[in-house]
Amino acid sequence: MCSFDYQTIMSISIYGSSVVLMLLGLYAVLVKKNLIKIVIGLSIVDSGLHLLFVAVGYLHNGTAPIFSPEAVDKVNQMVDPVPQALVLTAIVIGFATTAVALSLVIRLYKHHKTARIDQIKSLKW
Amino acid sequence: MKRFLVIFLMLALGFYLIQALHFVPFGANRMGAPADKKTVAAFYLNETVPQTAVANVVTAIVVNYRGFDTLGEVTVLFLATTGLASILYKRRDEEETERVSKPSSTILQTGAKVLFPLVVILGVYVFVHGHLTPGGGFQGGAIIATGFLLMLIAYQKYHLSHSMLTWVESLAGILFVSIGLWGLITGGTFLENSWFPKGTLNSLISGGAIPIIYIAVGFKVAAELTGVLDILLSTKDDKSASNIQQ
Amino acid sequence: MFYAGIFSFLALLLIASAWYAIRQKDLLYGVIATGVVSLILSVMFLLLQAPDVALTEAAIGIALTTIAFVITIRNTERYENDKVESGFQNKTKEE
Amino acid sequence: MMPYLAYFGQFLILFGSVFLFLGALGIFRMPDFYNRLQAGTKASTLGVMSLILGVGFVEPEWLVKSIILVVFIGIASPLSSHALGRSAYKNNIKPFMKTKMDAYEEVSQILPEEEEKV
Repeated sequence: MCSFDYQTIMSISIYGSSVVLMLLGLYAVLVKKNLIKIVIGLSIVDSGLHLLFVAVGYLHNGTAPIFSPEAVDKVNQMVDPVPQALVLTAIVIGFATTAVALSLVIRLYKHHKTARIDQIKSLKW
Repeated sequence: MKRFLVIFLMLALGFYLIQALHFVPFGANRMGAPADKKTVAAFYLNETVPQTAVANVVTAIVVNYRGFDTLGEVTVLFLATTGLASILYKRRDEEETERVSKPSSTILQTGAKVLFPLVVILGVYVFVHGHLTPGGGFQGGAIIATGFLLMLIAYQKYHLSHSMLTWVESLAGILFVSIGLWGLITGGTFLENSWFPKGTLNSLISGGAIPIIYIAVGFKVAAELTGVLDILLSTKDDKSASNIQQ
Repeated sequence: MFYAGIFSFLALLLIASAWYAIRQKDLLYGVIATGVVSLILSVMFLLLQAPDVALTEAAIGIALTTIAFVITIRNTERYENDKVESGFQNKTKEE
Repeated sequence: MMPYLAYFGQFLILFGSVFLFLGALGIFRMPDFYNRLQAGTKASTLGVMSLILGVGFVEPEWLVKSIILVVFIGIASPLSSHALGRSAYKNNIKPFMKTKMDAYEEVSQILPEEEEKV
């Protein structure tokens, strides 16, 4: 079916691992009952998405998009800088959302004395 | 039952994701020849050095071409800090603010005192050289916040002046917006930096206003992340929580 | 071919640590496993020629996110109890 | 003169990687937490320090930065291992049963609880 050459192994490992990370995180978000586990799942979804973005921008045998004094004219070999800039902002935003979610978890725990979502029945807090 | 439903959903989603990614070969040239300037990435790669004289293309995109994006992101960070403080609000006059962490040993305190300036200098180095080497405001700000985290953990009564954090953050934000508005007045677009001398490529003073903006972003991010960690660490320990821990 | 071996090994390690982070009942171990996920991810970013992203992931993903999770676990509970009945019993015992 | 410095740097890199390997082996072989801690931090501290110094000798432009890094690691790594061991002791993790002496117990009985100084 498919011969295991360089291209196939690389695409299977990178794309496959990012897709599996996203699915694992989504599984944790949907199935788990503990609130901290849900936040862990959200951060794992974030990680998989970042890996997918950077992998789409990769160029075979490319170099990082930084001009050094020796290689000013290496434009043809540089990887795509746009997904890197997007992911750079996405990581920082991911930390901010994670911190806000964790503070909500702390607040809910202080009020209900439990961190399981099926035991938190009242909507007031 | 629910678990099997979720696993079925996962399988379907994974199938469609893999089918979509099957047509994106890994490592293939998706930009075309950059000299043609047909794609966005080729435009950035070709025009960064003549227009801005910045060696790091990612810095040029983050600060200059997509400067609005960065401004919005810094605003999101500020809003996250504010939301965190309002969620975990605790009245100051109720009692002395006490940390979650336990008192640490003398060795850790002395070592933290030695290591803290080194960590802060590393962060400042990273965001001052953001236009030449990998790094920049976000990374440097995060490293400085890590240094403050070390002090907050080692010393239980380490006092962070909140008015100082507020001042640093506000002044950095005002600097960023005012440079952008000055570009709007003189050049016609927000964050236009043609009014500033460019300098030569690969030297410390190059890139016009880009290093100044990135330094401002670094100070702002450092103040915000330090504020987040300080608020998270100074939430009071309930008795029930400590009972479960023991 | 050398890079293909490194990448497949790192991908296996990544998936294994994410699986461990989700399956583990002790939440502190799970949080450390998410830190390991971030560490491997930052090495992969470096190999994918994205040093800026690798530096950001190393500073924020490994240090700050992990410490935020640890502080939250310190403030709430450490073990995830799966059964509904045992959870209610624990609650009644406390009260 | 220059090639000898490069050879010395490569020898240092080899030396450091051997010590890193021994540290990783010690984590598998040692019986309890404290032995693993000292295998994983002492050996790998020496390994990482000599490896970074070797890189600095091979590339003479990076020598100053690598010396700064060696100083940083020389402070930070013992500090982190001290914090790990102390918190493990405070959380009542028992040492290996063949351990003959527990010096910290005697010291902590004599000394009062450590007061923090700001």
